[in-house]
Amino acid sequence: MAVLSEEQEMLRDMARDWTTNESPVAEWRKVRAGGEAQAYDPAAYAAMAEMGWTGVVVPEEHGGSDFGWLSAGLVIEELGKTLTASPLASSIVAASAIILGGSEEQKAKWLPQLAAGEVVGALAVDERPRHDPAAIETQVSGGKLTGTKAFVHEAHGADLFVVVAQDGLYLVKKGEGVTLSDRKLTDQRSHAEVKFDGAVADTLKGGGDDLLDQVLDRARIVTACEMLGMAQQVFDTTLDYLKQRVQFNQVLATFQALQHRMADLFADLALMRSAVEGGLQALDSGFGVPRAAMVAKAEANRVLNAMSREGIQLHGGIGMTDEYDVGLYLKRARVLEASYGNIAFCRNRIASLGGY
Amino acid sequence: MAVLSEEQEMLRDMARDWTTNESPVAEWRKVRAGGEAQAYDPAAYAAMAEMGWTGVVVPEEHGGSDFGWLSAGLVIEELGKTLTASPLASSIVAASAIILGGSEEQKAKWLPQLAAGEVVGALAVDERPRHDPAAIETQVSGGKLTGTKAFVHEAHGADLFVVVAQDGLYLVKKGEGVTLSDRKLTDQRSHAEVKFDGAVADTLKGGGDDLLDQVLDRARIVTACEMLGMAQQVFDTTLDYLKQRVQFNQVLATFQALQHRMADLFADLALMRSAVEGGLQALDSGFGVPRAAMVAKAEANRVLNAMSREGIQLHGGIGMTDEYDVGLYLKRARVLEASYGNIAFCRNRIASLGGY
Amino acid sequence: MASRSTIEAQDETEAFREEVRQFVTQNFPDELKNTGSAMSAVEGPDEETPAQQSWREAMGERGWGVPTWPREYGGGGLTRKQAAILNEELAKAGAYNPIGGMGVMMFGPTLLEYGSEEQKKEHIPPIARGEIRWCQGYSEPNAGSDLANLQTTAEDKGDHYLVNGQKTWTSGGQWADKCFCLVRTDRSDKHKGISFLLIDMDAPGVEVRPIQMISGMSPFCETFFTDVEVPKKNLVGEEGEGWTIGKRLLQHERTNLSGGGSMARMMGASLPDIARKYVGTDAEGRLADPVLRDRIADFEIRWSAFLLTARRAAEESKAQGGVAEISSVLKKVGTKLGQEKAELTIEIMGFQGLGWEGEGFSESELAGVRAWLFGKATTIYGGSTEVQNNIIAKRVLGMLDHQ
Amino acid sequence: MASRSTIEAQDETEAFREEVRQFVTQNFPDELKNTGSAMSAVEGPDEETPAQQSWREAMGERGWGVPTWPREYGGGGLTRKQAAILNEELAKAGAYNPIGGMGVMMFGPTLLEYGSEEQKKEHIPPIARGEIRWCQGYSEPNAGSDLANLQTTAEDKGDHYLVNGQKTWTSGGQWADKCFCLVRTDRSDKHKGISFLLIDMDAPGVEVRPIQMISGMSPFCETFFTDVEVPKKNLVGEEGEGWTIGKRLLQHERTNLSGGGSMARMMGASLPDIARKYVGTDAEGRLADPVLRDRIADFEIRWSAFLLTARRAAEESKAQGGVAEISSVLKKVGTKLGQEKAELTIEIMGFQGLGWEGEGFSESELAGVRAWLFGKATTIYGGSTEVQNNIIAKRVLGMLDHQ
Repeated sequence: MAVLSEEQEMLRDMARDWTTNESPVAEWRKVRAGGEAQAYDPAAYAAMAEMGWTGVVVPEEHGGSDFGWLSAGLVIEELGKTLTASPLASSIVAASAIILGGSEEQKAKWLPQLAAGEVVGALAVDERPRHDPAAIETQVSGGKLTGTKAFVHEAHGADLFVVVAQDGLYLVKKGEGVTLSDRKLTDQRSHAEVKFDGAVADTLKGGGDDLLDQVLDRARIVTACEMLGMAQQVFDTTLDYLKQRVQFNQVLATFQALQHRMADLFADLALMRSAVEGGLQALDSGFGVPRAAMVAKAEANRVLNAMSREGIQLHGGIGMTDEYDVGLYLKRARVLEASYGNIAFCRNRIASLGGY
Repeated sequence: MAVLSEEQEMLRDMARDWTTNESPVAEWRKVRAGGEAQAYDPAAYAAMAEMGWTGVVVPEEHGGSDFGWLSAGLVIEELGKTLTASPLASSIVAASAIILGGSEEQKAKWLPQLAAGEVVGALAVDERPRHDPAAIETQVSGGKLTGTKAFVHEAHGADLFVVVAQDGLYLVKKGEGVTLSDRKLTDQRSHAEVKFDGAVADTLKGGGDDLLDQVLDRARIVTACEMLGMAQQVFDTTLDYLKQRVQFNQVLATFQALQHRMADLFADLALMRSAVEGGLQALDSGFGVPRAAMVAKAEANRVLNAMSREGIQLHGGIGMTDEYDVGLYLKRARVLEASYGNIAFCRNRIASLGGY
Repeated sequence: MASRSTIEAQDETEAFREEVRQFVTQNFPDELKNTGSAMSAVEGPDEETPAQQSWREAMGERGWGVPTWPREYGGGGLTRKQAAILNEELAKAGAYNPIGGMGVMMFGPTLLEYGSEEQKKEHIPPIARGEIRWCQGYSEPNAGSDLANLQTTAEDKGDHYLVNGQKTWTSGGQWADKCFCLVRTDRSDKHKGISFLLIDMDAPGVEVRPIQMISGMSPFCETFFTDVEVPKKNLVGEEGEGWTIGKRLLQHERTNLSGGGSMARMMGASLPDIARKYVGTDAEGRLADPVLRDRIADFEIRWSAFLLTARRAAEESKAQGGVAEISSVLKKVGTKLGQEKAELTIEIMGFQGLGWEGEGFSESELAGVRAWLFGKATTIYGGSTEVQNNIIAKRVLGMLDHQ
Repeated sequence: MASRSTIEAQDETEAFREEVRQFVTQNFPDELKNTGSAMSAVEGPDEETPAQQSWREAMGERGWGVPTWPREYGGGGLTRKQAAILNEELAKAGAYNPIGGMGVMMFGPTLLEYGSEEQKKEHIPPIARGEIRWCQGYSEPNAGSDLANLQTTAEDKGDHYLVNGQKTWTSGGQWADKCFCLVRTDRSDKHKGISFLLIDMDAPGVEVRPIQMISGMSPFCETFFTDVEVPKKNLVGEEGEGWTIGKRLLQHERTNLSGGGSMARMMGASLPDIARKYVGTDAEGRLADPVLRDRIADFEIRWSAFLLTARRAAEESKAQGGVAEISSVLKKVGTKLGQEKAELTIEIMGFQGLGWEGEGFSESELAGVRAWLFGKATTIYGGSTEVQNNIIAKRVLGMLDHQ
């Protein structure tokens, strides 16, 4: 764990208390059973807004707390631990796009609403099943945006889309010219194909040529934070299980072969945590973000993949049942691994950034 | 172990008896201490010839036994187990080039001598430090061959080179226009840069357009056989060591973490054996050789690499000393892994053969 | 020159091949052509169409669903060679063997070995005709990998046993007619207190509750026995012999779970094909992503080595008589590779390979996802990978436990 | 606005930086510029040139070879911040710290903690000046990872101990002046029977025999003690306290073996640079082999995560006071990655990366091969990876042994 300020420790403890008491995995099961395409509890999101989480990276002048990315990451990690469904991460990234690239007018219009949780933002990037920000066909002409985004996370709950077009990023309100088709993935959360057909679009002019990269790097790091929470939880749950379950008259935790596998996972988890926190710290310092984002997402992908596989295997048959939580993490894990860059994407970009 | 004929079982037992009694690892240590560039004991090679091993794939009409490749593989595997140094594998492959591509005259001239062990053959292919049969600059003009081969195995003991030139394969006798420079590798066996400067060359016209591939596939499979013997020996030695060594008042073999690692290695070894024997059987049947050769060499590379690393680690500090044998296998392993295609080469070729 | 007996053998072979062809032509309904095998990893509800029923009955009549089982119990009585010809001809015609399941794969072979004459006469023919579905009553909630720790009791009540307890992971328990069960007849000895009992699933006191899996399917049940009366004639072997019989049955299971053939059938589309479709190719026909190409080649090499190992194991055991050691290697490696392939498949397909249900996904994409999730069970059931590692280390390599 | 005390602190910092610069200008011989660090993984014979000697003496005089050690024992007495500035300025000038070895890395810090005033006065200053070389007498032939099983005895003879036994893996034993040794003073208790003793390597009865390693080097020795008389003043701590002191020293060793900084120094040329040289690049400057490029990126990502972990561990332990748990992770992961890099390096270079000696290979190629082979020891010594796994599982994760 990174060394935290007192403020950050309070925030983390608050988030942990809330998820433990108000939003354990059972809450997600309820939402899932409800079967709404939006796939989260609006009351829970309102509670998050009330606790200030929706405005954590928004400047104070626009109604946020400006606590920074490490703070945002602490909260999202805790939400990941209990699989709390919400568009928080998605909306924070959308807000950051406006912070980075918006005009004063755009900021004044949207940031207070995003910070207050009254408006939910979402990022609409990819047009293919694999993350590929170089393959964008969406175009804007005369202020009208047209194109189809293949898998937009949290699209159902979103009011405002940050849409990637060939010539830059645009804000598009949900409404006329915007059509959603459900894309139910294994995590059973909100994903949709979003069709923009001449929808009114407001360009984000600021932020420089690499605005898209900057926004995507934030999405990657924030996604990695949720994955970190999930990996930590799978590890902790599995360790507990091994300490309780008896086989061949022995507690499983006493089998050396399992001990060494847990030691490997513990080491991997330590590396994942360092990589993810390194990404957050890079965002807060503004230094070395592109590389740090790739290291964070790549390690998150690698370790959560291994952790979710080993978590199931070490639980044995019981881990295969829907009744146990560990399988839910597996089904969310692969979705997040594929989001904003799988491991092959990350390696390719790390090499390009390294000039080789 | 493949199901053997009675003849093959006798051959295997003979080879095993001979290596165990006449050519244990201590013999290789003696050769190494001698420091000759040729790096093998001519008397040992004479003994192999006497037992008929040099002629094992040579047709009877040319003085061989024509026992076939599975038989050749059995012998080479046994030699691999005790790190017996000799140009047997190299010479068998050279003979096979003549069998596949030689004229009746060439066969009549060379095969009886190769089969009798009076002439030693070697293959001169690569001109770069990595195996790349597509990158050949050696040329022949007016029957004179000119080019430089970077790392020719068993060059010092060889009398006859099978040389790859741009337009095919050639036989070149050691002598005028042929210059060797030592290239001492970690295995301390015979390797040399061989410079051909207008050396008299005799073309191998037969065998079709893919003669080079056919010969290289034989080299790959035969190399994999030696590697199989080495991997088997490292495994057996390590298992013995674990059963004897006591730490923390427990025999190492009783530690479950080590048991499971040995189970993994045992499974890997089973796959390697199947792949290598599959290569030999493909050669004997003439069916599916290119793919079988790649599977054999790729699995040999993968498993021997892991086995040599784990062998050292499981031996602990003692495995790092020159006095113990296990390190000698590591130092030979990497040389053979790089020979005629490392794992990346094999994967690339498997994909090409599979049309993807 | 071929000898006279060789020629005769060849004639007989060809005659048999012709017999199969005629049978298929006459009996195999066209509409079933290339609809695949009825054997699946785990049995489903499987409601038969009339065509399927007619094909099953035709095959069952001949005993060709279990071609090498003895004719006297309804099997085909064929030699291995004839059975191979039967398979070849079925495949050529786009037909399949409609008779499978646990009765065929596990229970039948075990009963043929250990059952009494009466038991064989009673139970084997319906299996051979595909009329009766069996399920397995082995695992219990507190006896996962430690199977012998089972607690379900069978109390001797003179003419019957009174069975009480709970089983879990009963494959297809909700659809099965009968259950072969390990029960405890003696508490004083862990292994020798176990007996092998056959229980009717519709007997009073038997209840099943399907278990929902992460794949969304419920192919397994919890099975509860409350004062179930089981006639004594349903005891296989002697009392206390259950562990021996049960282990033998597990060998049949392991062979089926790992055998190259059935694994290969379960593997679905080839990775190069999937990658061609989802990632595309370059001008020379190579996969557009060279790194993915390398990983697929890596998989294919190891998969080839695995298939060669399965073949070698079969040849060796034929030549040397039952080398069971390698079955643990096959189980461990085959299931691992199957999982690897599934993970690679969904990775190649991106989000398109992670569909759960609803619009936007093809049937084969959705089936792939369920198979990926369900496949996580393969390294757990039938003796987990950890148990196979213990078997290899201790029984094969002689690495004993600390005394 | 900066406060007054901040400004003062900045002034002092700049003044110190200036002091270092002047010192380096005046004392660092030009011919040594960029010749690298004298600290190597394992000490060699190291015959000094006059320039090296003069630089060592200048640094030793100031105590800057051990910058944070107390001035009263010949250390630099610097703050951590000043020490960092010293390192920065040395690096800028192409200079290096010429004083290292086991005395600095392991024995010195331990003696400063556990030694008597006399012992510190006697032993620390020569270490600080780089005059005395220490070696480690821990391992024994029958006590590998089970270090506490050691058998070398020290018998109390009134004014001295009589030492008999055999040590192995004595790093640089053939070049060392003194040895810090774990010896058995009591047979009745495995751990509490161990004491920490300092032995002169030129005392009568001490013999060393270099061990030839697979890398061809002989950096370790077997050390034989036959009736060696060791004065009682050379006992560190109390009799029976050796295990506690010895473990503390191992923590220093582990930190040094795994710490991001020193590992990074050992890593040599970067993989992309090596690959550019041996494999080449395409028109866009990418490595010509895309699969290799992917593998190098994979390594670099994990290496970055490791370095971030080392940094995080340092920050955490500073903030929370000594979190030693993570040191096992660093040791285990750092050494594994180092080996991976070495294997990848020789693979990239092909046969050119497998040279043993003689013509055809550059010096750096040959050094790379030796480093690859020697590096196999890093996962064995200083507590093997298996021992680190046990520590993590038992002490950190609370997975206890079967009782």
